[in-house]
Amino acid sequence: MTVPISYFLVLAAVLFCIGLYGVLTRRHLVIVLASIELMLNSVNINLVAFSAIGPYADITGQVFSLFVITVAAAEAAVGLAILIALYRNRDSIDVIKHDLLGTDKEKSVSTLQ
Amino acid sequence: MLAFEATWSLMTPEIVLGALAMLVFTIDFMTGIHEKKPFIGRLSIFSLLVTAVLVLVMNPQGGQIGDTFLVDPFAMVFKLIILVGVALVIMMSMNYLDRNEDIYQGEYYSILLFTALGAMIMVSSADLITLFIGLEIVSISSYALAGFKKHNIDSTEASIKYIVLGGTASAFILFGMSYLYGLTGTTSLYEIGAAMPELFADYTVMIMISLLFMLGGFGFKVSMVPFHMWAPDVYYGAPTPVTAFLATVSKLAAFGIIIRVFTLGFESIYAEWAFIVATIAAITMIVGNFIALTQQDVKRLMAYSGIAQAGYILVPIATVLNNFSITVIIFYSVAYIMMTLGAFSIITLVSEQSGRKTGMDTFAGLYQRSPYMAVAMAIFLLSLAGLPFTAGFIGKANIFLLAINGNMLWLAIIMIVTSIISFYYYFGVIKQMFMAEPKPNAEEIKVPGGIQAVVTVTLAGTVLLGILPNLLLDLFTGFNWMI
Amino acid sequence: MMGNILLWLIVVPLVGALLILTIPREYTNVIRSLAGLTAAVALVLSLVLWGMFDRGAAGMQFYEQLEWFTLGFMQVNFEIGADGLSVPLIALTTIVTLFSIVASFTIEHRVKEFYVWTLVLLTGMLGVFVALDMFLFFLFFELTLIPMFFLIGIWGGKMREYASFKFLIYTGLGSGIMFITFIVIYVQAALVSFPDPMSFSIVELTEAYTEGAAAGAVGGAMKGGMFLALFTAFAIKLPVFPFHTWLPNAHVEAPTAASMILAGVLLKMGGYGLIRVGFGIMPDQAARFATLIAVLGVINIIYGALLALVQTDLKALVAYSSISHMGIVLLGIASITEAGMQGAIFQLVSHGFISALLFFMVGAIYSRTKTRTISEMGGLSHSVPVLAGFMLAAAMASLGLPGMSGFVSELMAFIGIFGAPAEILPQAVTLGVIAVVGIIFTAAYLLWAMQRTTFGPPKEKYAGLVDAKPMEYVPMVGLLAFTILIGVYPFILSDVINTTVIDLVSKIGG
Amino acid sequence: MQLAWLIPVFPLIAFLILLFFGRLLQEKSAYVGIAALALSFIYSVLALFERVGGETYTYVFEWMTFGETSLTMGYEVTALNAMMLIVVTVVSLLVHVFSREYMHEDHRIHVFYSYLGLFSFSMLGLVLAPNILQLFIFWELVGLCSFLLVGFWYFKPEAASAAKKAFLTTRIGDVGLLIGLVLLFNEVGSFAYADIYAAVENGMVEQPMVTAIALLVFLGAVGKSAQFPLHVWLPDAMEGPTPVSALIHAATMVAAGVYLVGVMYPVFLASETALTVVAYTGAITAFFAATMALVMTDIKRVLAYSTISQLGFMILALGTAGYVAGLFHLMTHAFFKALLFLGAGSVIVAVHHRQDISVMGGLWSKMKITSVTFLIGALAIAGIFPLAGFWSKEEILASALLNGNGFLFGLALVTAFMTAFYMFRLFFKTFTGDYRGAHDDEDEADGHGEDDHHGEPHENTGFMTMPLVVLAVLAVTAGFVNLPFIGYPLEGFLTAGLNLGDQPHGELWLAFLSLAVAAGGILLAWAMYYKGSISEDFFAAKAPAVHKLLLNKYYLDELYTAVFVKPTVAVGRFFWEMDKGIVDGMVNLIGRFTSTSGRTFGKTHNGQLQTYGVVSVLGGIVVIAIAFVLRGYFG
Repeated sequence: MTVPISYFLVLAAVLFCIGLYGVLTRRHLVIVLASIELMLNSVNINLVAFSAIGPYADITGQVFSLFVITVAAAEAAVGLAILIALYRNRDSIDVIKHDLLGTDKEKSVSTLQ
Repeated sequence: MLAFEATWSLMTPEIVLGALAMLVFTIDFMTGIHEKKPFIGRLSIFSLLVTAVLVLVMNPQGGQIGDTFLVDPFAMVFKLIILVGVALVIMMSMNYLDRNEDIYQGEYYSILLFTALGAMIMVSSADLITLFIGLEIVSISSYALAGFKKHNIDSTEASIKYIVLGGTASAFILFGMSYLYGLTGTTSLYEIGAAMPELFADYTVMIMISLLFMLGGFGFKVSMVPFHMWAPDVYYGAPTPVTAFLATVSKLAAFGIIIRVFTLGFESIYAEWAFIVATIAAITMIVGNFIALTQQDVKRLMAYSGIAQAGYILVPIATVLNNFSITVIIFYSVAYIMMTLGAFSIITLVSEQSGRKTGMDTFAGLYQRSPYMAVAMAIFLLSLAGLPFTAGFIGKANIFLLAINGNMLWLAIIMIVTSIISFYYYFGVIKQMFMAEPKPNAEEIKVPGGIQAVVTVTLAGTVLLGILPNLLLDLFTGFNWMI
Repeated sequence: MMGNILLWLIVVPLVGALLILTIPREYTNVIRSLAGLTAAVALVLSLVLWGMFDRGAAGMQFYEQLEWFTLGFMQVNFEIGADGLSVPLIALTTIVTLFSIVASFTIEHRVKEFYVWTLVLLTGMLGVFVALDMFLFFLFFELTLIPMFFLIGIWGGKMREYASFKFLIYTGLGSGIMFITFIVIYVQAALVSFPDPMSFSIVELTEAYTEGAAAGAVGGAMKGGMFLALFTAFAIKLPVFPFHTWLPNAHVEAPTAASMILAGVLLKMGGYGLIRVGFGIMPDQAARFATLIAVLGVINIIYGALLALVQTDLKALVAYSSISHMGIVLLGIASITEAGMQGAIFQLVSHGFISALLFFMVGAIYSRTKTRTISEMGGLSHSVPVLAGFMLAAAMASLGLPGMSGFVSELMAFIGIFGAPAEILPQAVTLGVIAVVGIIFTAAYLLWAMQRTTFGPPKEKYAGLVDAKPMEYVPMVGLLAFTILIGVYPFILSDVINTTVIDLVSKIGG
Repeated sequence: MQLAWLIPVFPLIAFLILLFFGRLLQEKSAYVGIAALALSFIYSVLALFERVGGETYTYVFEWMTFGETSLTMGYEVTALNAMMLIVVTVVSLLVHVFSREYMHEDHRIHVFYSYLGLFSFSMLGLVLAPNILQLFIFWELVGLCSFLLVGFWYFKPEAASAAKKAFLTTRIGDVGLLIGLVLLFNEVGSFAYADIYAAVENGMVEQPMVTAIALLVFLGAVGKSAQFPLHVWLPDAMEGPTPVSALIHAATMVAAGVYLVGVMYPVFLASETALTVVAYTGAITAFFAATMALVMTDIKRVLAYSTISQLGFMILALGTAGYVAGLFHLMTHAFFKALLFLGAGSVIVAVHHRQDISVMGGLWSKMKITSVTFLIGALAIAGIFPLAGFWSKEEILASALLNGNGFLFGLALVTAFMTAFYMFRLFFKTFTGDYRGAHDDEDEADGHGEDDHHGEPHENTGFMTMPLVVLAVLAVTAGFVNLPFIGYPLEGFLTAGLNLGDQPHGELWLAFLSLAVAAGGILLAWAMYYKGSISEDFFAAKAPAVHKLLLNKYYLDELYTAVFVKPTVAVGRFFWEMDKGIVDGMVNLIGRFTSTSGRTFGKTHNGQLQTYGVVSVLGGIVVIAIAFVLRGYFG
């Protein structure tokens, strides 16, 4: 008995959402980056599932997922590098503290009228 | 479909650029990391120009490598835009880098070369995987570039914001792509496009989710509303030449793939998504221009302006998909890259000479301090605003023509009204330059050669295309953009 | 091509501006003379044009068409020409500009830029009046925004920034509406004529809409919408109530020379566009909306006059008087008679001279008294009799005293409105009567203003004021002379206009 | 007559010379003006002589074209305007001469003479006009001159405001005239008198229209000739220099309204209603103005109301088909009223620029020429045989009686009585009794020539007396041009070639009646102001309310201010507030809305990375939702 593809798809969707949730809510930057990895991996599940038991199963999906893994790794590497630079500058990797670039109240004054 | 039989010569420019980028990278390693390396900059520019020549020489006949790598006029023109754009970015960066000791010059140049390569691959790809790889080359390089001043708080913060949001966007694109692959069993855009009508009938929701996820992800790159949130902060925090790069090359390349994917893959269900794009275009124009009104910082202002400009470019896509609309988009892209790069090079110049500040008031009395730069900046801004005798005007006028011709009157009206609202902030900068008195301690501006060159080239382009648009339009009209 | 005088007209000011750019900013006198010379050359050219113009011929003269660019099936040309409608306005433009340049010889602040912008403005204005391609027309129309923005923004009064931005955005919005409408007009015609190519040529489109393919094919509702949009666009420029509020701000803040040009020429572009494009291309719609236009015209007359009556700032008063006077233009156009149309064009020209003169006088007085508040003036006839005299003459011209140009235009407009065909304008007589009553208000506010400024007991603080300087006589005498010339012998103007007007009005019948 | 165009040109040249070189000429300016007018006068006389034996001469040129229509300008010499030319040039010439002395202290005398020149030009142009449009043009120009001359002493606030009032009030009438002539043009297709006459006589103009046109044209006349209810400007216009009052506000310009009705007479004849309105307006004006003249104490104002009243007579005559009577009275009135005004001017100079008759008196012995000529003028206006006023007034009464009704006739008769009374009240108070002006110099200082308030009044020089004498002669003799005994020569001259119907002529008893009425008025005045047998305050004490009403000119000025001026200004203010608040307020509101919404959108950019993510994701969800709902993918 094969597991229906919809199980995988739902799993992937759930993982994707969990990852998204993590990105949007966690204050620790490393966890945020990890959450992105989670999202990317949910894509991998999709790809591999389709590749194995999808309506048009073929090898392309697995190849694709390899590319995704590679890219995810590269992204994580760059992300962590930046994170370190950030930490050196600010002594913190709390997401909330990094809000220096927002619209400054003083910077934006209405000039119409 | 054996890849070995493909005409690899089509890929010559990419291969050569890749090799040259490696070369630059290697030379950089060999010459020590902290030095000023103007020769590497020149070498990079040289590489880009060589590649551009190769594009011109090798690509006109067109062709494809196994459904994966396409060479057509669309790709060719976009590649030229990208190459010239990156070359201009490097040119304007050279003086900037000399003044910012914390940037490793060699890496900077080579990474820019790689982004150019990635962007070239992006616009040439007809396959989801190739496309994704090209996109990620550009993206990851951009993340690094945004944080290149690694001891600068703003720069690193911009970078981390960019990577987190950009990574998420990539995930969305991939998620969309995975559905597309799963439902068709292929990653070739041609095959997907062929299967689309039937597929849409069967799996409406999944196809639409896939489409919208991809639109959202690409939309992030072109900073269309509501996926524009990163742009102001990243534009503001990143080193100014990098901002210029993000605002031009990165954005236009993303437009390239939007057009490519949606034309090849989703053309048959155009009616299903055109109005979404139209809505997004409208919102983008409104939000971008409205927020820009209240900005007091030039880089943030340019960010919002860039958002609004993205909205303008979306209008033709929302109106009709054919050769004509692509002509309009590409003409506007050329105009856009000219005026935006010109403006950013002057912003770089001015902010560097005002202690790295980018407030609107740094432009006060620029006309007294450097008349040429002030006039040039004014023309770039007028062009961005879409006033006559500039390339921006012709570009916008073409978009109007298209929109009205395509029964998108409401979109045209929103576009023109928001354009006129944009007068307010563009002229706000002009007001600073011409009407305000310079600050007491403001020094005479010395214009470095690189910036002078960029400004002159882009100014010439902006004005020339404004007066004689047929130089390009006639050429473009003859193209059959997508094979 | 090289022989086309219209082309020279556009090019000359531009060349002048470029030449001035090459002169170092310290040589202010050289710059001034060069600017004056350029404008004088333009004036001479326009007078030559006036002389060469064939009065008897309908249609465009000095016609020139060069391909500019194509976009798909759309052809945009560089197409210029002049007829009886544009020739007087071209002359008006060069005259007013020359005088405003002379009037601004007193400016000491950033002289070079001032004249560069003025000459660019001149190019734009002349361009509007000679352009026969809608695209080109719009280009020049929009081009005039930029110099005027700077003229107000750099050399203006206290609220100059607000005023210049308001001018820019407000009239820019008008241009935007105009542009969209132009394209709609074009596209509608092009769709009908497809696959025959169609250009943006006003001449060609006029033909298409009046007797050609598009005449019957484009729907009435569509056409009505297009006309109203076009009307709105030009109404903002003219300006027509309720789109007039940018004007007082702009005028009050603008430097004298800019006010002269703004009132003298820029407003005329609205009237010109309305006649050339709105009326020219869609005469049937003009007839359909005649009542609306006439009513707005009457509102303009009365409303502008009533507001002028209660102004405390002399310049604002003159600004509102402009609004009032532009109502005459609308009234004349709405009558759709030869007399009315003639009156409208006369009013464009006449108000150009008169308002320029008025603004010059206000500026000259302001430069002495340092106030524009009416209540603070008084007794100027004693301290500056010559200026006061010219001020009075200008006021008389403005209130439509016979023997001056304003009267002729009002008379023509009234003949037109009272003689308007009943099927087009059923309420013509009522509207006409109300409008004529408006000229009582005009007399009232002007005379009241004169009473409070030039008349009255001499004031101590104005005792030492210097009367008119030689340089000031040039614009004063010049503008007044033109006003009187047209008022005394309007034939010189009507002769030029008439054939075109007959041609325009005859389209209603066919 | 071909040279008739020169008649207005001479004063124009004088005007231009004085405009450019006046400052150099100063007092010599007077001679320029006098010379120009003398030439005009000579040419007018020549023109008249030629016209008497000849035909109407017309010259026109193309002035303006529109469509197929041409408007023309030019000049023509008709019987009527040949007469008017004489009247205008004579009075103007004499006023020019008179002013030489009257104005010599004023350092702006050259300006004064240039204005006079301009006025003479305009008035003569008005008279010579061959079409009603040209008449209108000059009509407005004389209005301008009136404005300039009334406001000549611009530094006096009253003068400034009177000038404005004069211009504005007449402008109201002008608007009527303008509408009328535009309507007429649209009916007839021409402004030329000849075409208009022809069209009206052929019945080309429909009935209600012709009435409307006639009434509108008449409105112009009402304004210009200061008829009720637009008469309020004329008394105020007395703020101008006295020679100006004589020329413009007595003899010529104000008569232009009568002249207008005269030249448009065929149009009026075509409408019974219009004629009735004209007649009643004239009669009522004559009566009302006379009542006010009874109580005025300012010498010029008495004369001003008298002018209004006399103009009312003329209008009444015209309204009752007395075409010749009206125009005849116009001519005689021009002479004797100019005489009276100039006489008053002479008196005013003598009593150091004061105008209140209560400070005059006893001048008979001090200034003989002035007194005698003034008496002649007063007798003439009162209508005493055989002076000019007698002949013309008698004809007016005749036309009121024969073509009008008892009411009109009665009103005219009462007015004639009052005219005689107030004129002699004026005469007695000014010239008889004791000089009352010697003691209260300080109180009466009017800011003009304060230093020479001392000294007895004495006769003025020849520049001032000569015109008085000439005018006195004319006031005596002018009536003879239309003597009944020699077959009404003026009537024959004026009506030749025109189809105006029979002119009414009174019988002998009417002449005696009018003479008796005039004598009665004089007698009453004599009793009250010379003999003192009736107290001066007799009537004032009997009916104080009426007296007060008359003194305040029926409160018309106040009424107009309350009904027209104030509401207009209030509406203007309201509109201005509306303009700032609503019309412009909307504009600013949109601007503010734009920037506020921009700022609100901008608030989402708070720098928080995760906010950005949330906004983007939510936005994306909204986009998806919109897409799905709109396309109906869910159902």
